[in-house]
Parts: sequence; C-alpha cells; structure tokens
Amino acid sequence: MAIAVFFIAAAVAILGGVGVVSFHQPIRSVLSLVLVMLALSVIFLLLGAQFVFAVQIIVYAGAVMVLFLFVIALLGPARELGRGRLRYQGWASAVFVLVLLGLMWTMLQGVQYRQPDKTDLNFFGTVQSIAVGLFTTYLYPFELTSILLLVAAIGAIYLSRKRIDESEGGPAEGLRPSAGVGGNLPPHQT
Amino acid sequence: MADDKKDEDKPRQPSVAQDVGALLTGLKTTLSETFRPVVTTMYPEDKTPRSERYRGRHYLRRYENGLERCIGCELCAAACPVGCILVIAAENTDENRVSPGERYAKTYEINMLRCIFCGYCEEACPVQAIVLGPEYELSDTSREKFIYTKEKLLEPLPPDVQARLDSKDKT
Amino acid sequence: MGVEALAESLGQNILTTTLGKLIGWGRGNSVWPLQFGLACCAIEMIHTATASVDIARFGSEAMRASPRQADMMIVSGRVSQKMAPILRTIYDQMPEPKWVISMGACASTGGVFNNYALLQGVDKIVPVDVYVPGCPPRPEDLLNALMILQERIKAQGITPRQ
Amino acid sequence: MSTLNIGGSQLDASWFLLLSAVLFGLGAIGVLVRRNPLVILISIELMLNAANLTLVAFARQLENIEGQLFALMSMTVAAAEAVVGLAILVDIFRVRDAEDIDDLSELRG
Amino acid sequence: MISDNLILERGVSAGDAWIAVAPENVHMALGALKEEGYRLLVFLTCVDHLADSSGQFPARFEVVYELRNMETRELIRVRAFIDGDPPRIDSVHDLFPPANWDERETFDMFGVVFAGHPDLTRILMPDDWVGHPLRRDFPVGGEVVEFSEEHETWQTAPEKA
Amino acid sequence: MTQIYNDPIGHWVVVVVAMALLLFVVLTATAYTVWFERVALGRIQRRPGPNRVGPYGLLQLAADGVKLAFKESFIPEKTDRIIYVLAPTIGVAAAFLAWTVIPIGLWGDLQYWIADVNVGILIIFAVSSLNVYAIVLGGYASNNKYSLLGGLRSAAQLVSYEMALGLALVPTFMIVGSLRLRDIAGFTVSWGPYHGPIPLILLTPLGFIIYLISATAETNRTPFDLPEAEQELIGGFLTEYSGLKFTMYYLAEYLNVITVSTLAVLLFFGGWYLWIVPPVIAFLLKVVLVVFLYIWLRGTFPRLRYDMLMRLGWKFLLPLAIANVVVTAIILVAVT
Amino acid sequence: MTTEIGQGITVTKTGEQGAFGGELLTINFGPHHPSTHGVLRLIVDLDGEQVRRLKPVIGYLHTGIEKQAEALRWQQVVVVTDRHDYLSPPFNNLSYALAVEKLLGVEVPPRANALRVIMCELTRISSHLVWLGTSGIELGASTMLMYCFRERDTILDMNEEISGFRMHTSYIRPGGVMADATPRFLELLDRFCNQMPGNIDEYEALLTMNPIFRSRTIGIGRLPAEDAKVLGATGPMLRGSGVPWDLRKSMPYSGYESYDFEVATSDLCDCYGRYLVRIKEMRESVKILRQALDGLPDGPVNIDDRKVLPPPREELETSMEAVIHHFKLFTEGYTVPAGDAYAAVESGRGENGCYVVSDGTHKPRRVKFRSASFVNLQPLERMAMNHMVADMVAIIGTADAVLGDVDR
Repeated sequence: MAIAVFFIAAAVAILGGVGVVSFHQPIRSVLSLVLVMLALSVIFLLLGAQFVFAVQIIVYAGAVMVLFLFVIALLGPARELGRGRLRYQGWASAVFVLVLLGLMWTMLQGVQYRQPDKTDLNFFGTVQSIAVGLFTTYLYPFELTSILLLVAAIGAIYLSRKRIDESEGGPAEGLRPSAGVGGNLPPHQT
Repeated sequence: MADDKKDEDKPRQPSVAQDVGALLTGLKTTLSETFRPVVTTMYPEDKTPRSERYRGRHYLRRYENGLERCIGCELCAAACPVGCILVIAAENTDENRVSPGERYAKTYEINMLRCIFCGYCEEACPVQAIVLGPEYELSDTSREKFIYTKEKLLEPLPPDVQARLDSKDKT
Repeated sequence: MGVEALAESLGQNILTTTLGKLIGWGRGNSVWPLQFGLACCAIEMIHTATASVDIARFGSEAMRASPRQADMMIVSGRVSQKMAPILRTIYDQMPEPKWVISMGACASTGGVFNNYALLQGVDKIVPVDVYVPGCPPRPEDLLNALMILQERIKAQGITPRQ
Repeated sequence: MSTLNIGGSQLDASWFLLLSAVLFGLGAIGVLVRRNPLVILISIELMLNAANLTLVAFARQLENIEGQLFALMSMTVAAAEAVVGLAILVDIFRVRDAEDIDDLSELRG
Repeated sequence: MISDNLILERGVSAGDAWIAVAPENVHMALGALKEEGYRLLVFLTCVDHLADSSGQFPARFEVVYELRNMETRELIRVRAFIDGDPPRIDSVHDLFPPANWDERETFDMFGVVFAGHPDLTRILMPDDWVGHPLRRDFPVGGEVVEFSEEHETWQTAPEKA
Repeated sequence: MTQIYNDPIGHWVVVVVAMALLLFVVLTATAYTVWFERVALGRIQRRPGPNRVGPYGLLQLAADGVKLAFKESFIPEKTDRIIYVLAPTIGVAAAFLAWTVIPIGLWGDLQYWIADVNVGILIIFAVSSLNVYAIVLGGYASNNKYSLLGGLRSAAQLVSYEMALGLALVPTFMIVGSLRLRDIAGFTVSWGPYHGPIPLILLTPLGFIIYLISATAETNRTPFDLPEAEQELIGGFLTEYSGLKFTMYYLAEYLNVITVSTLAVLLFFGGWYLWIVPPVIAFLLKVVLVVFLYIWLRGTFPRLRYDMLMRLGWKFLLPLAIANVVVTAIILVAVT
Repeated sequence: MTTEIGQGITVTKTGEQGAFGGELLTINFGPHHPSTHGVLRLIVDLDGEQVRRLKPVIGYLHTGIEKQAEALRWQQVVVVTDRHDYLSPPFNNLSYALAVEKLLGVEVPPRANALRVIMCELTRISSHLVWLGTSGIELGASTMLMYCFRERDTILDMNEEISGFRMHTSYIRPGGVMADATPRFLELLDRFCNQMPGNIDEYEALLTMNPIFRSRTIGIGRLPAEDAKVLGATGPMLRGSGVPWDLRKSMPYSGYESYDFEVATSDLCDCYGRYLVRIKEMRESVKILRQALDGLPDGPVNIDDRKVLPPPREELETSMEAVIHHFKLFTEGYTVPAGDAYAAVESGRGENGCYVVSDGTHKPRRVKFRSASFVNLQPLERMAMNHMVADMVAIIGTADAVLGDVDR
C-alpha cells in the first residue's frame, strides 16, 4: 500500500518538476510547483513527519506559492520569448546537471546506511516531538530564523513601499482632474 | 438623533465598548425582527384589495338595460396623452340600437401596452362609459394580445339581459 | 451546449421527454433574474424583491449582478437610443437558455414617450417572452409575468426557443 | 541498503534520495535554462523542496528528529527568500518589463 | 447694481423679475450680478421662438439664465436673444461652475455654441446623433400607435413651422 | 465495529463506505444550508423566502442545481482554458478534503471519522489554505479586470486572516493539550461535583470571537465578502463563471461555511456532547445555530472596505490573538 | 490597448504611470452596473484601487421629456412630469403646477395646499427610504433595503388610496389636486405618522452608530460648504455641508410657512453628514405630516375655474354650459397667458424647479425641468477624487442622483 502511494506521489512530483521547467507561462510553472509540493507532503506523511507535512502545505503551498501567484496575476501574463543567450544552453545545462548527479552518485557509493530500529511513530514527528526539539536544544537557531523572517518582511515592505517623493509633491502631470467642474476649484484638504 | 443634534453632529471617536454596543444593538434589532410575522402578501393565493380609485384594466360599461354607455364622442381619445385609444363612431339606428344616444362606438380599441393608466380617459368621458377597474394582472406573451378590442373591453351583459338574449337565440 | 444536441440525436423517446420535464422543472423553478433597471419600473422591480411581495418565494431572489449567471433579463424602464446597444451586449453575454421580460409600457412600446429619444419597444433588439403593461406595473403584476414565464419554460423542456 | 517500515510495507530509503536528486536536478536545469526571473525563483524553490525531502528522509532513517527541524528551518528561509525575491522583482517590473534575466544584469534601475 | 447700460430691457413676467442683455455682454452682466450677490445659477436653458405668433422676440433663440441671491432670496432672470447658425454666445462656466453641464446640455439640445467652454460635446444624446432635438423644427419622432385596424394615427409632430 | 476497523481490508471497506456516505451527507447538507440561508435571511427581513418549490421550498435547491447543470457553460476568449476550468474544481476539492478529519458523534459512544490524525486541525488548515488557489486562479483566468481585482483582494484577505484564525485556536490547544479533534471536542473537566465535557468557549471566549471574525473572512461572507462585492466588482472572481463551474464555487463557499461552523462547534461548543441529547442531534443543532449566526451577521452588517479589512486583520485581530495566547499561557502556568 | 469584457465594460490600459508605480487603469463603470443607480456611466482612472480621475457620462436614460411636454396640452403635461424624477412624482407635479398657476395667476384653496404638502412630505419620506435602502445595499447591508422598502410600500399603498396609482400619482395638477382625500387615506396617514418614528429608530439602530457604517462614511466624499455653494448643490447635499438652505423655509410655497419644522443640517460635509441630514428630514417630515393631518382645513380642493378644470360630474347632467366646458377642456385644453414663469420646490434631492414658457396657446412652448440630480452629480469627481473604488460607490449613493431626473 505504502509503496503504491510512494510511487504515485513520486511520479506526480517528477511530472510537476518537469512542468516547472518546461511550461512557458509562469503561472503554469507555479501550479506545477504546487503539485510537487502536495506530492512531497504526501511523502513526508509516509516518512512519519506529520508536522512537516502540515507546514509544507500551510506555509509553502498555502502562503509562499500564493505570493508567487499573486505577483504573476498582478504583473499580467508575461511569456518567455527569448531563447537562451548561449547556444546549446539547454543541452549544456543538462550535461552539467547529469555530471552533478553522477558525482553525487559516486560519492554516495561507499556510504553505509544504518538500519533503523522500530521507530515509535506515536511520538516521532508529532507536534510534541518537534516542539521539544525546537524549544530546547534548537531554541537559538529557531529564534534566529524568526529574526530572519522579520528582516525579510521589513525588506519586502521597504522594497514595495510607496514612493513618497512622487506622491507628496501633488499629483504628477496627467493626474490632475480632467477639465470639468471639479477642476475649476482650488485644491482642497480632503 | 432628533433630540441632541449638537452632540451627534460632532464626529467623536466612539470607544471600543460603544462600537461593540452598536454592533450588538444592530444584531438585537435584526433578531427581534426575525421573530415577528412576515409582512408579505402571499400573491397569487392572497391579494390585497385595491383602492376604489385604482387605475387598472379598462372597462366599457353598459346601462342596466344592456345598452352600451359609450356614445362615440372620442373625448377619451382626445384626452389620452399617449394616444392609445381609437374610437370610430357610427350612427345608431332603430333596428340596431347599441347606445341610448345618437351615436355609438363602432370600433373601440385600446393599446394596453402603450397605456400608462393615467385615468384621463375616465375623467374625460361625459357618460362614464370608460372606467378603469381594479384588475392589474395583464401580462401576456405577445404584442398583438395587448390590443384590446371592444369585445374585450365591454362589460358582460347584465344577467337578465343575457338571459333574454339567450332565449331569443333559441327561438 | 450539449444537452440540446443530445436530445436531437436521441429523438423523442421516454428518456428525453422525462429528462425534458425534469430540466424544464428545474429551469422553471429557478429563474435568476438580471435586473436591467432603467427607470421608474426598476423601483417597482426592487419592490418585487423586497419583503412586501418577495420574489424569493418563487426562487428568483438570486439577483446576480453578472449576466453570466442570469437566466432572465427584466428590462424595466425606458430604453433610450443610447442605451439600446448596451442592452443588446448584455443580453448577448447571458448564457443560453435565456428569457426576457419587458416590464412596463416604456420598455414594451415606449409608452407615453413616443419620441425621438426612446427605443419604441425593446422587442426590436431582443426577443421578449413576456410583456407586462402598466406604468409602472404593480409588483404583483411582475410576479404574474414571472409565473407566466415559468409555465412557458416548463413547457419548453430541453430545447427552449428553436 | 536499508529499508524503512512504513505502514507494514518495506520501502528502500534510497528511493527517497533518488526522487530528491531528480527533483533537485530538474530545479537546477530550470535555474540554468529559463530566462524569466520569476521562473528562476520558482525553480530555486523546487530545489529547496528536494533538499527538504532528503532531510526528512534521513531524519526517519536515522530516527533523529533534527532532520525534520532542519527542514522546517529551511522552509522558513525559503519563505523569506521568496518574499524578498518577489519584492525585488515587483520593484523591477514597475520600472521596466524584465522578461529576460539578462536584462537585469545591471544594478542601476 | 448692475450698470444700466448692460440692460436692454427689464420687466416682470408672472411675478418673476427679468432683464434682457445683449448676447455679447452676457459674461459681463452675469459677472456683475455675481458680484452683487447672485451667486447661484439655478439653471441655464434656451427657448426656441421659431414660429412664435406674437412676433415680440428679436431673435430665434433666447438663452435664459436664472440666478439666485441666497442671502436676499431674490431671483433674477437674464435673457439674451441670439440668432445665427450656429447661434453663439459666451460661456459662463468660469463664473458659475454648474453652468458646465447646463451649457453642454443646451448645446446638445439646441445647438447653441458656448464660446470658451472647455468641453462642449454632446451630453445626453449619443455622440453620433444628428440634429438638436429640442429645436422646434426637429420632429418629435416616435411611431404610430398600433391598433388592430389601420385607422387614425397619433400625430405628435408640431404645427409646421 | 472496532474489529472490522482493525482488519486491513475491513478498514478500507469502512473508509470507502464512510467517504461515500460523507459525500452524500455533506452535499445534501450544503444544499440545505443554502436553503436555510435563504429562508433565514428571509425571516430576518420579514419575508418567507423560497416556499413554493416543494414543501416549504425544500426542492428549491434541486431546481437550482438542475438548472445550473444544464446551463450553457461559457469559457471566455483569450484565456487559459485549463486554469479556468481547474480553478472551481480546486475549490470544491479543498472544501471536501477538510471533511476527512472531522469526527462526528453519532449515538452514545459511537463516533464517525475517516482519518483520526493527531494533527487533525492542522490538516484542516492545510487544505483550506488551498482554497486561495480557486479564487486567485478563477480571477486570473477569467480575463476580466473585475475578476482579477476580486481574486487578488481575496488572496490577500485569505492569507491575512489565516494567521488570526490559527492563533485564535492556540489557547484551545494549550488548554486541551492535543490537536486531535476528538480530544478537543471531548475535553473533560472535573470542577467540584461536575465531571464531564464542557464547551471550551467558557475558557477562551476571546478565542471564539476572533475565530468567528476570521472564519467569516476566510469564507468570504458578509461583512467580509469583498472578493465578490456585487456593488463594486459585479461578482468578483465569479463574474465570468456560469453553469456548472459557477455551481462548484457556490458549493465550495457553502461547504466552507459548514466546515467552519462544524469546527466552531467541535472547538468551542463541546462537539456532540449536550447533556442527555443524542450526540448526532446535539451536533446538528449546534451546527445549525452557528450557521444561523453567520446568516445573522450577514443580515445585519454592512460590508467593510478593503483597507479596513486589512487593518482589522493585521492591527487588531492578530495582536489580540497573540495577547490571548500569552494571557492563556500565563493563566495555565499559574493554575498548574 | 482596449479590451471588451463582461457587462459592456471596457478596460483601457493608458500606459500612464500612477503614483503608486503601477499603470493607471481606466475602468468603465456602467452604464449597467449594480451600484450606479440605474444607468450612470463612470469612466474611472484607477491607480491600484484609488480613483485618480472620474468622468460621469450621462444620457443613457434620455427620454425627451421636455420635447414630449411641448407636444402635449397643458393638463396632459402633468403625466410626463411624473416620470422624470420617478422617485418623487408629487414634487415634479407641484413645481409644474406652481409654475402654471403663476402664469394663470390663480391661487389654490387651503385644503388643496394642505393635501399637496401631505403628498410631498410622504414622497420625501419614500424617496429618502429608497435612498437609504439602496445606499445600505451598496455598502453591503441588504437588510436595510428590505426594511426601508417595507415602509415605502405602506406609503405607496397610501398613494394608491388617494390617487389610484402607486408611483405616478399625477395627483397635483394646475388648479388644485386630482381628488379629495378619502377617509381611509387619512386613517392610514394617521397610523403611518404613529409608526414611522419607531421605524426610523430601527434604521438608526442598524446604521447610525455602527462602526463599520461610520468608518465607511465619515470623512468620505467631503464637500465643504463653500464648494457646495459654488457648485450649485442643493438639498441634502448642501445641508449635509452645513448650509441651512431649504426652499420650504427660505422661499416658502404651498403654505409651508405655517408648519413648524426644523431644517436639518450637518457640519460633517461627508457621506455620514448627508446620511444624518436625510434621517433627520424623515423625522421632520413625519412632524409636518402630523401637523398637516391635524390641521387639515375644510373646503374645496380645486380652484373654481371652469376654463382650467373640468366641472364636477353632477353638473354635466344638469348644465349645458358645463358640458360645453367639459368638451372644450378635453379636446383643446385651456390656454395659458403668454409669458414665462419659474417655480421651485424642495424635493428629496434638492431644488426641483420647473420653468415654463407659454406663447398663449393650449400647448406649452417650452418646459424646462431644473433637476437637483443633474446639478448634484457634477461635484462627483471632486468628491470621489483619491478615494477608493468602494468609497466611490458610497459617494454616488449619497449624491442620490435619480438618472431619470438627470437625463430627462
């Protein structure tokens, strides 16, 4: 049963991964990535990582990818037009990736895996066990990531802030009220 | 609001408690309405009575002896702001007496779809022949059906006259 | 849409007539209006939707603002020459099957305003199923028209207006 | 090779690693081939996901919760990265249409 | 008080005071009246005196301005007679902002051109409309009322000019 | 019963039967929620609501369904057809998935569930967070500015309020000490002579209020129905949808209403425990009451403006929820 | 780049840069949009959700009423006056009747005046109720509509009782009124006067202090008093800006000087202020109705002039002269002395005036309706500038423009 679930999820994940790379509209790439994430979350569940599963969907699929979607919808459907600047860039990168994978393969050849004992899945990967880890041993890195998030939020707000210099000097040319009744009056405090 | 205008007109920022209170007042209002009886008229089973002056479907009236009231004077057509009444008069003869006066309406048509039910025809009629009755369910599916001819507009004959005519037909 | 084509290919048999009855029943009892409120009649049309008359009893209170979800257009009021093309556009945006009620004298014929500015009858640009005379008609009159339309829809079955 | 006992069936741990590697490779190809900066960001997210899978798989295999903790942290980092990256992109797109990553090679706006 | 040389004629019609001014002086006269306290332009319209039997009007079009003094609660009607094709008169939208739409409407309905108006386009009729509907020589239009027999029809067209 | 459940094949039989049953029950419940809303809104407005199609108008929704199913299905030109069709499906799927972990008390000690996961509530959050996709994609694929605006508004709204929604429930978890819905519903206390389940709203009233507000926002209900604000955006992301696809959105919306109401009952009103009333009746009664609460809100309040909505979410509800967590933690520590 | 999308709405990308960085988006609101009060069309330039430019386009309900009036006889024109501001027919009737009466030089009897006041005040309430209900639904409070129209229905029933028709009563005519009030009408009016204040309390309970409603309306669509005056706004728009100008008090007509009522004003100059003014006006109208009902004078309801109004029915049977008058009146109508006259009344929306020009024949030479909506719609751009789209809806709502009145 679990094997079937794993293979279905893995197939979906790989298909999604191919989709991310090959779709020409960014919105389809995003949706493919969501598919990958959902498939991976199923695999996390297989691996007994319940909390990571929930976080994967809530944070990754539910928030981060929505942000991507938001940006794409906001910017409008942009299509990728140009080819790569290098000739044969696609082939070159494929070769590069294959080499990378081959390297990993050879490196991992001699590694001896440890046969796991009977893991107590009633505790392993539950919210409690994660919490114990996060709030005792790894409290420091946990807090650091919190600070990182804060910094990222501030940075994003700074980047997308309203350009104050433009908006405070009165409406720019072309933003003035059209010739009409309202246009004849002195500007008023609103 | 009516009493302390001065206070209300100044836009004070109400406290959170007042805000919550206002929200609860609103909820209370709607809830109390929920448990009061509905105000709906259950048309078509149930119809509210129309007022005596209601301006609905037109009727051409008759006298009690069965004669038509209309004398074909065309005042209604002249008074109509829409021009949706067509009257063509003809002379009464002794053999064919339709109305008590000299003339009667040979053709009397109203285009009900154009009619705006202003009641001017009723006001104009010197013999109270055309009246606007209380019926209002006039919807129909084609334009032609809205040209009400004299047959459609005329009141049915009084029962005794009808009975007399029926007996005449039989013989 | 597919249902009509299917019905035609199957011809008249028990299945299609039963299905036709069911579809007619569904369509007839769930006529969602698109309010094309233009003038005086629009106010009486709103009255029809409110508590004193309550069109909701007939399942027609889902007055969707988008023509895509509407089944019936209630043209209520005077259609000016300037408005006529827009009315037609919105009619075209409604998905089939669709019906039109022409409410009031002005929408049906122009009424008292027999002049240059008004379209003398909305049936010149869209097919009208039920006319409601009156200026404006009573809310009950509109309900009556809705009931006439419902009967018509139920009788039409699968393939309305061929 | 070691096997994991999941719901009564035996699953080889290396399968998870293999899936992870494939996904990582796809992500890497995406980063290298695609020209749209948005898609490149998406591909980076894909690679991060693949890494997470490895972490969670090893956590299970080694019966050590730390792998999952690390996956959580990397998710946080990914979220932060996505937020800042998108903010930069939106800022750039406001100034000009950047359909190709090479258009963004200059730092001056 | 507005200087008398601007006023061609003054009178009272059905209890409403009015003055007539020369069309070229309209802007000046209305400006003077505004200074006097008549700050509200109640309405602005035009009357087409085509084929008027009395023959008391010097020109075909009469542009009417109704002004109100909101302090003294007085009304005054200013009339200016213009002719020409198209008839022209100065715009007063700079004195009275509400005149903007009123002038557009008058242009639309009567074809009176208001010189100096910022956006003198049709406002009520479609942009491609030909003619100015409220002129007396523009037919009322409309259709014959349907009856089951073709008999009389309702004639709305005015008496021939 | 438990025997079948522990059997590997019997387990799947039970699950499949339960799922089929769930599909039927939940779909029917959704239809009657729509009916209930129309009638209840009618009562608030002092009119009868649908009452002519079938007894008490009970068949109204069947008629609507038949009509919508056989309505012309329209796909706008120059758009991503796949995404356009996919979007409503995501909505319905996400709405249904939440029901896999919701338990219902049936009779006595007998309870119904499909999956009894110990992170049950997190799963509900997870799948309901996918609902955003339905709305954003629908708005994006409709090729209509109003739809897009509605979709974007909605995305921002849903993401924002998810925070407050999650945090509002944290005190509940802290008190109960579990994320399993059955544990929360059956939270038992021993207060003096009383020993038994209590409605948790007594312990976290503030949590309930925050939950109520954010859940209303999450389900796009008035006064938070900005994505489909008819008066501004025609119908938001729904503008271009017709026929069956529109039905799916409609279904998903009301399914979500039932889901959040059920969740409110499980989390704050003691689930199916109500004195001696049979659990299933008690449960139904409570859910209906909470649904009525939503309709009541809809019938009473005007709609918020977009920036007010964001301000309420971020500047008021979120700090309040955090404060609620902190205060509850302090009290818990003090008590134990 | 222009794309045609649903609802006859076109979207144009102007390519201009908004202050927020994004492009200015030109959206075409209407002419068939749920919140544009019928057929108003707005061309709006949006920067994000903020309104940067707004141009109302009107004329989608142009009916040719003024032309039609020239083609009808003096007494027939009453019928078309009903229909331009379709939410307040008696006001339109009254302004026309007053203008014609001015030209005729007649004065209606006191009972007719009192009945005119009753009809007008009833209509003011019903018109404000429509405004309140539709504003409510524009802000998302659908129940408001139901409650307001419930009361409006009772007013329409009273209209039907006195005139035989719900909306277009044609009740007020030159020379008097259509017919005397029936006892049942007075009874209904009495009941209405007793119930209405309670109903207004209910509306206020739902809106006045509601924080959502307040934040949606306070500070939105500001129109300072000076601007309001300059732009020619009248009615609640002007009084909502704190200018106590009400024709009923300032330039009384139809015996309004004898009633005791207050002119509702508000210094807030925003949507909320206009809301308060209208609510207060409803209360004052109930007060006037109560006074008019209690002090309803006896006597005729029409002037005694056979040249203008038809003789009573009874006379037709007895008097040949009456029959001749009757025929002449309905075939030719009456003539009105040459001249022009302007009469204005305070309708629910502001100054509803009528300017009539007579050339001495039996048809008017020119009938011009001075509509409050037409003038009040012009400050819209000014009020909506830099507000959000949702606010624009609220602002259109409080301008309370009836498009039939705007376009005529």
